[in-house]
Amino acid sequence: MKTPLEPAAPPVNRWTLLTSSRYFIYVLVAPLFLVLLAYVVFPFFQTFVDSFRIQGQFSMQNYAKFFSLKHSANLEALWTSVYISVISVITCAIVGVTMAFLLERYEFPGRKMLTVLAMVPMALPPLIGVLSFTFLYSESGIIPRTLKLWFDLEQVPFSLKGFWGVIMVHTFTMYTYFYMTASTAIKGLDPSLEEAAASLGAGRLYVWRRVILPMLTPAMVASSLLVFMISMASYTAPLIFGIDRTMTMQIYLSRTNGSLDMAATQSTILSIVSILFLLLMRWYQGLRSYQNASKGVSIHRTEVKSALGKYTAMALSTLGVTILLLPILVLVLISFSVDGTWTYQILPPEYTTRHYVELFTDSKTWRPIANSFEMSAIATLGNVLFGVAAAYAMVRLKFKGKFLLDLLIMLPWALPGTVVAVNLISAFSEPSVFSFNQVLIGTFWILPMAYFVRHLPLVFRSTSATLMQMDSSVEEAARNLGATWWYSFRRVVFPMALSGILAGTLLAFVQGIGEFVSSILLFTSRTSPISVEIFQRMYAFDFGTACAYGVLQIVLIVIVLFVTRKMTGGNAGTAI
Amino acid sequence: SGGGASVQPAEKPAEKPAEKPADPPKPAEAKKLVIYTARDKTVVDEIVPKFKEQNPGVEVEVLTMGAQQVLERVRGEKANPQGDFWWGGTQSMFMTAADEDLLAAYKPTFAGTVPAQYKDGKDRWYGEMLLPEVIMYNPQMLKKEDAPKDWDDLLDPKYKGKILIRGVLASGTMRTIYSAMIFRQGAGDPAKGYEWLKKLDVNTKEYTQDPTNLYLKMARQEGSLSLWNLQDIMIQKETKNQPFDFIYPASGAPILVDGVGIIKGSKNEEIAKKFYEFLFEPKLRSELAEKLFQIPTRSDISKDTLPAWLKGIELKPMELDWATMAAKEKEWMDYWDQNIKGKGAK
Amino acid sequence: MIDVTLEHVGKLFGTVKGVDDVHIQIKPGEFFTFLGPSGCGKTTTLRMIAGFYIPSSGRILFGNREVTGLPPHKRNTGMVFQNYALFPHLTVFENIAFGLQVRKKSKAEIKEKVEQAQRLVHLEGYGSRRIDQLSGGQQQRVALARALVIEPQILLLDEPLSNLDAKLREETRLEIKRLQLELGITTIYVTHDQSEAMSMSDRIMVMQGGVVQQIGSPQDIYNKPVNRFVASFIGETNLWEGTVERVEDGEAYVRLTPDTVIRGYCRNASSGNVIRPGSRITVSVRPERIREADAGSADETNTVQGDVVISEFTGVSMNYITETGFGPLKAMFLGQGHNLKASGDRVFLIIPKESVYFLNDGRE
Amino acid sequence: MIDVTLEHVGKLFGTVKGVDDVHIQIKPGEFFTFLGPSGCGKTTTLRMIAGFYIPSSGRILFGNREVTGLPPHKRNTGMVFQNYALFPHLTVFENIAFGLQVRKKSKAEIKEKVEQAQRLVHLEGYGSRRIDQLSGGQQQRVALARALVIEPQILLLDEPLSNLDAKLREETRLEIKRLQLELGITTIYVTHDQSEAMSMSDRIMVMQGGVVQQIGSPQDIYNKPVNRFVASFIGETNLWEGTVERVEDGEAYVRLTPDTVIRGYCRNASSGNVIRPGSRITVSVRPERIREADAGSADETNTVQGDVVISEFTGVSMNYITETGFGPLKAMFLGQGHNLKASGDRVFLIIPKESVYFLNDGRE
Ligand SMILES: Nc1ncnc2c1ncn2[C@@H]1O[C@H](COP(=O)(O)OP(=O)(O)OP(=O)(O)O)[C@@H](O)[C@H]1O
Ligand SMILES: Nc1ncnc2c1ncn2[C@@H]1O[C@H](COP(=O)(O)OP(=O)(O)OP(=O)(O)O)[C@@H](O)[C@H]1O
Ligand SMILES: [Mg+2]
Ligand SMILES: [Mg+2]
Repeated sequence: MKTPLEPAAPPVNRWTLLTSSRYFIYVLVAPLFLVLLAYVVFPFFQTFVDSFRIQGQFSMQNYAKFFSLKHSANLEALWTSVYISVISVITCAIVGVTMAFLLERYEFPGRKMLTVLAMVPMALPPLIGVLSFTFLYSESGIIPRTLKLWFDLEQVPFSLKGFWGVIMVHTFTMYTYFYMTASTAIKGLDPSLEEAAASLGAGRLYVWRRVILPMLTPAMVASSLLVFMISMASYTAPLIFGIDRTMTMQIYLSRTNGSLDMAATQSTILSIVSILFLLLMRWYQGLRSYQNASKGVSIHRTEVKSALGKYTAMALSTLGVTILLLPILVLVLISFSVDGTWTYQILPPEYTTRHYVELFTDSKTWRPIANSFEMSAIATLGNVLFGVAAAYAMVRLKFKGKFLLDLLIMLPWALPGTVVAVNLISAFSEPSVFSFNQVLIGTFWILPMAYFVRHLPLVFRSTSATLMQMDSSVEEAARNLGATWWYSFRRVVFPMALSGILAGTLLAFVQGIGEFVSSILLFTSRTSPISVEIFQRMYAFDFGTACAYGVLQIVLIVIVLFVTRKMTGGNAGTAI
Repeated sequence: SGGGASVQPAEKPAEKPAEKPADPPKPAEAKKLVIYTARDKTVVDEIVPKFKEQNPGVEVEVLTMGAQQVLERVRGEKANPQGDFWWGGTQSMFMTAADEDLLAAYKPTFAGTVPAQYKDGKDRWYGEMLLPEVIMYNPQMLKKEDAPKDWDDLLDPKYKGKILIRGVLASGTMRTIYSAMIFRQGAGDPAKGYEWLKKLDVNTKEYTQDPTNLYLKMARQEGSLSLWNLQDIMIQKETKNQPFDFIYPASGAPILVDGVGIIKGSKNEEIAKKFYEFLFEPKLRSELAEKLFQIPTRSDISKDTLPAWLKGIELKPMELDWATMAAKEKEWMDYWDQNIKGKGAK
Repeated sequence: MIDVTLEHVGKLFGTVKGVDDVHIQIKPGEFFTFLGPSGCGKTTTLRMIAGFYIPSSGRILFGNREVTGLPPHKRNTGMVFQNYALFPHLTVFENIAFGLQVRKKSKAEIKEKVEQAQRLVHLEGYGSRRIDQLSGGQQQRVALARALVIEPQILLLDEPLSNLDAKLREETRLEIKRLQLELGITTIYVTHDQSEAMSMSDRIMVMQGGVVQQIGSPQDIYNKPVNRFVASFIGETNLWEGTVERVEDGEAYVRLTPDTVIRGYCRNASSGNVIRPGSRITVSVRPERIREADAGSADETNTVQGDVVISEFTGVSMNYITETGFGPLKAMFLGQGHNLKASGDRVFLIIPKESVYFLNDGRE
Repeated sequence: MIDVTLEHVGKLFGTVKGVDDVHIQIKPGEFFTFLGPSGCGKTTTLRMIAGFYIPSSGRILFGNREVTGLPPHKRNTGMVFQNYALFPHLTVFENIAFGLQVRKKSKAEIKEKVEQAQRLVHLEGYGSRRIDQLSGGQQQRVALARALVIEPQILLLDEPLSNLDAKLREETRLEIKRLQLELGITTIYVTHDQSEAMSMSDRIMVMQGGVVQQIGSPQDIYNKPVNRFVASFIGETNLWEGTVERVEDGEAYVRLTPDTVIRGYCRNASSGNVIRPGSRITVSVRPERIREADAGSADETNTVQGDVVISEFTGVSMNYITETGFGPLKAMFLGQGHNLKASGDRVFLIIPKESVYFLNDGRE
């Protein structure tokens, strides 16, 4: 007994010395920074350098030009982008949190089904998805035309355009960020807090305003960041509705004109604005603590609420989900209509299954689908590994450089997809240490990598929001019982944060399947993803087939969502 | 153009890999061709199989994307090009790319048959086909006689709220048309041109995001008139069952060039050259003219082999000075964007 | 001042019985305590009164008003939760102020009241602390202050002092009692500390396994428990079984073993318990009633001899467990003037006649 | 069997001092208790021993091995958290089994041990319950079982019984004690229940405001407190200030008021306390030492008279607070043979000479 112990003692001590060092934590987070260095800093550094360089000289001229009042286009674009983004955050929050509330707080028949359907709009394929809004709400859209018919009007009563069109599209496609994180947070909320508030005399609204919403702060901050940044980088929606003075448009124009330095400047400013927003949100979130502090595990409320509330919730959530699903239904409609026949009519006059027949008889249909699923799965796996690790480090560990970590993770999300892709192309078209001395461009790996870099924030954000809610002493208990960090992570932290991780994972996976903007710049003929395939059909104006393809994509994603739900029992994390 | 500035920083890293990949690449099979194209599926499916037939054993990889994305991609991959042949893009894009040193010079055998205004002076790109920009209308809404006959007719108040325009700034084609409209009113002083465009803006109902949207909205009767290129109108009309038709403006149309080029640093340059030659073969050109409404740049194709639809049209070009227009385009478009666009409609 | 009535209230969790048929009437301004072993349904009953559970059966009334289905926030009760349920996103001050803000009090009034409440629980100067920066006991005090500050009609306290030290507990206890008397708040108190229950309560309800065992004043419950469970649960007691040998002059002679007979008054018996010769009976004697016999008087009535097995010093008193011929016997002496016995010592102990209490046998 | 040494250990939270310069050596297999008012730093010290806080200063050793920075899972300590820290996603069985699974025990062994632990805390049959389906006390018992089942070298118990009823608490207490003795586990115990601390501990450390006040055996601490704080914190005591008038035959005469002189033995004084005529001094007398004087013997030594202000019945005893000429006086009598006094009654009380203890004045 004694002999084997003694020689073992010194190494233990040295290890102890290392692990107890104040700097040990940096050894732990170093891999995270390394990954970010390789796949974020390294590719993106050039952009920032370019923004300060004209003819090889350091110069602030581009910035001067950007902010000059003489040519206000840039400033105008900046303002429009920020304005749109802020409003988008607000409307997405309203829709997402309301849906989460209706679906998480009331038990009624069909609820489980609706919780999944409410996630489906995130599966809307980016290109044709936006189009379906035109089919619905534009001047020639189904709804305005129907109203015109019903009320026998001269003109359509309304049509979606301009600013509100953009907001509408943003809301309908991005509310899922709020929905997913908020439902996770509502599930994880300590029910005794509401009880405490109620026993102090607070009515339901007051409880929402003063307890529930503030306690959802980490979730709201997470999704606000996601929505704000993606709105800043949004391109298609503003364009479709004729708001073309936006930052992304300016970047696009600069690149078309060949003013790459100006494009770099605009990209930099775009990311700086997003970073400022990140700072603001971090500051706000840091003001308070959101960690469950109750002693023991609170009793979950099993009480049935008033029947009225139950049926109202049922009606409202069904209505809500239906409205949110309308764009998808329209896609289905188009996919069944004969190309070119649907002109002045409210609904397509002629139907056909030809598009599907074409799709299913084409041997090349499934390859891109397999590609997309495979690449997105790989990227998502990476996202889960690094996103969860980073979130854990962020919430649980104390080290300097947290903000930097946060910033680096969020950066690729804050930039337009084109910029991200172009950066990756230039970084990985030559062998480098970060790509294990391989040329990644033109290989299979570049797309998963792009998805990984771009969607890391989704897992990271939603996981950290959940972790922030979780009582850390539970983890301490596990450690105390002898569990190594990894064991306690696996057995305690992971299952408890599962619903948050899952939300992020689903978001990342679905986004990966639909990703277009950077895919189109990075794909090869062997790795062509669904989105590119749809684009090519649209490009050839095989509109019906494109929609059929989109519908196929949605159906597959819905299956994934349902299977996930079944597998996790739908109550992952409810025990927090 | 402004693109030149950014060339320098990217150039340095280009030197290293020039040698490196040279050593390890797979044995020079060179049986592969990577095409970046902005041609749509129909065109590709028409041509590529034929090429393969002629060159058995060559693996052709075609990546379809927007012309802009081809440019972005070629630019990004400059240090280690992955593509070989750039098939399809506007003249201005090719000029930008040439400026940024992204294209290899190659003088094809048919060089002499392409008129000078349709090719690069240094042989870095050649126009493949001509795209006359014409007036497009929806015959379900507008009878041919009621449609405008010339550019100036578009300004007629009776067309107010009927015109849809594909987003101008983002489209090389539209920029050229608009610049041409200014040029037409006198290049020396754009004020008159601006005035003209202002009136057009008054009549314009909406600027659409992309061609797809333009087609959709035209078909769905949100507007009845547009400015668009002849080829696409014909394709939509004939193959996609769309209710479109065109009017060739009496005073002549700006004729754009859609070009091709070999990407500099291409790893399969020989095959790319083969494809280059193949693409311009007179037989193929006639076929394409027939099936896909492409108007060849080659001037040596006998009129008899051209399809019927082309015979009826006299391709009267608008008198334009491309160099001036290229130089002024950015300034004019910026002005239009900031001072004219959307200002008249209200 | 409001009375609280529970009419045959029961609560099922699925198939698990939380509480069964609780039927009590709590008087206006009364200090009423729920006492019982862990898991007996105290919290469940309290939560039904607060409105967090809807009873599976029965009705709850505040005064004459039925509140069975009334939502919690309309009941004007103040509750200290067993798990505190503090708002982690609010500071100590904001936590305490919450109920006042709901009631739309003026800023100045809130400030004054909260500070007073903070003083009450000795948390002056902690106002701007976050909840996760407090110790366990400090958190409990915030929970208490938060409930007290709103001066509700009905105060529901679920083990509000369990994590406080004796000193503070006593102080706070007095303070709660004072508030209750001053404002006439009807107070329902859950505690596991019997002396607390004894000293504060007007009445006590003893529960076990969701079923009410006895309701009565502290003295009643202590001195006249209705069954073995109550007798042994409230305070320590010695329980021996025996047979009534004879009854003489209102005194019963109970034979525990062939060697031992215990005498006690027949009137000291749980209600419904008829003492007849020959009947099996349980004898209950509180340890603190037992006296040490002088070595000489070994043959006084009810003198027994035993061997010390465990001796325990608790500060105030010495506790012994001795082994006698009729089973273990616990005895308790105040420290004063008592010379410590050690394990193995033989002692002679007197069980005073008037301290013998008879319980029905077998009733548990 | 391992000893735990804290060498001048301190912990700062930002600028808030949690614990200051704790210097103790806990012997192998010792049952050591931290006692002190809420917020005095007990949990903080415990958490440093468990490895959740790294001390701001000082070192911690287990045996000879320094563990100051060792991660918690390598310390082989079992801890009951003040807030339980149960795994909400696991059942009762899985919670208890967690530590055993970490130690890679066989399935059969785990099952056996967990069931045994469940029996120990009276949770048989609750194995498959989810944690949120348990009452507060049941949750606490799961936390306790979880820590005990791994039979750690060092057991850290942070108020492990606070939510249990007296009966169960006593049982569990004995069980913990038994385990500790049987397995020789070094046990560090935090409790707010003094009698618990007194009866279980080998030694007690009294803290206040993060500073250690006294370390000693329960008897020491109770009978020989080093200062006013300890005297009044541990058990009830009467404290009166006075001036030493004269010292005679090892007895000091302390004048409290012009009318009252209290006599006591000089040797009954806190260490370092020199009793000289003229020095200001604090007199400490435990309430339970005070006896009632027979009406006749009103002039025995240290007999004082007082008027009952509050009388309190706690079951075991009667507590009185009386007002005397020299301040309030608390007295405590076992219920036995004592006839209850009511508020306003006049009583004569004797303060036995040997029960008088002298503390330095002014030291708090
Ligand atoms: N994270 C923190 N930040 C600031 N102060 C803290 C923090 N944690 C604890 N404290 C303070 O340190 C002091 C000691 O806390 P500790 O939890 O050790 O008390 P305790 O003795 O266990 O009290 P209790 O009996 O109430 O549980 C308290 O005054 C507490 O307010
Ligand atoms: N949600 C639930 N589902 C099933 N059983 C429950 C649930 N909540 C409580 N119980 C059970 O109901 C019984 C009563 O619980 P309650 O919380 O009222 O006990 P308590 O008297 O407050 O106990 P303690 O003193 O331990 O807090 C317990 O046995 C508990 O296990
Ligand atoms: Mg309870
Ligand atoms: Mg504590």
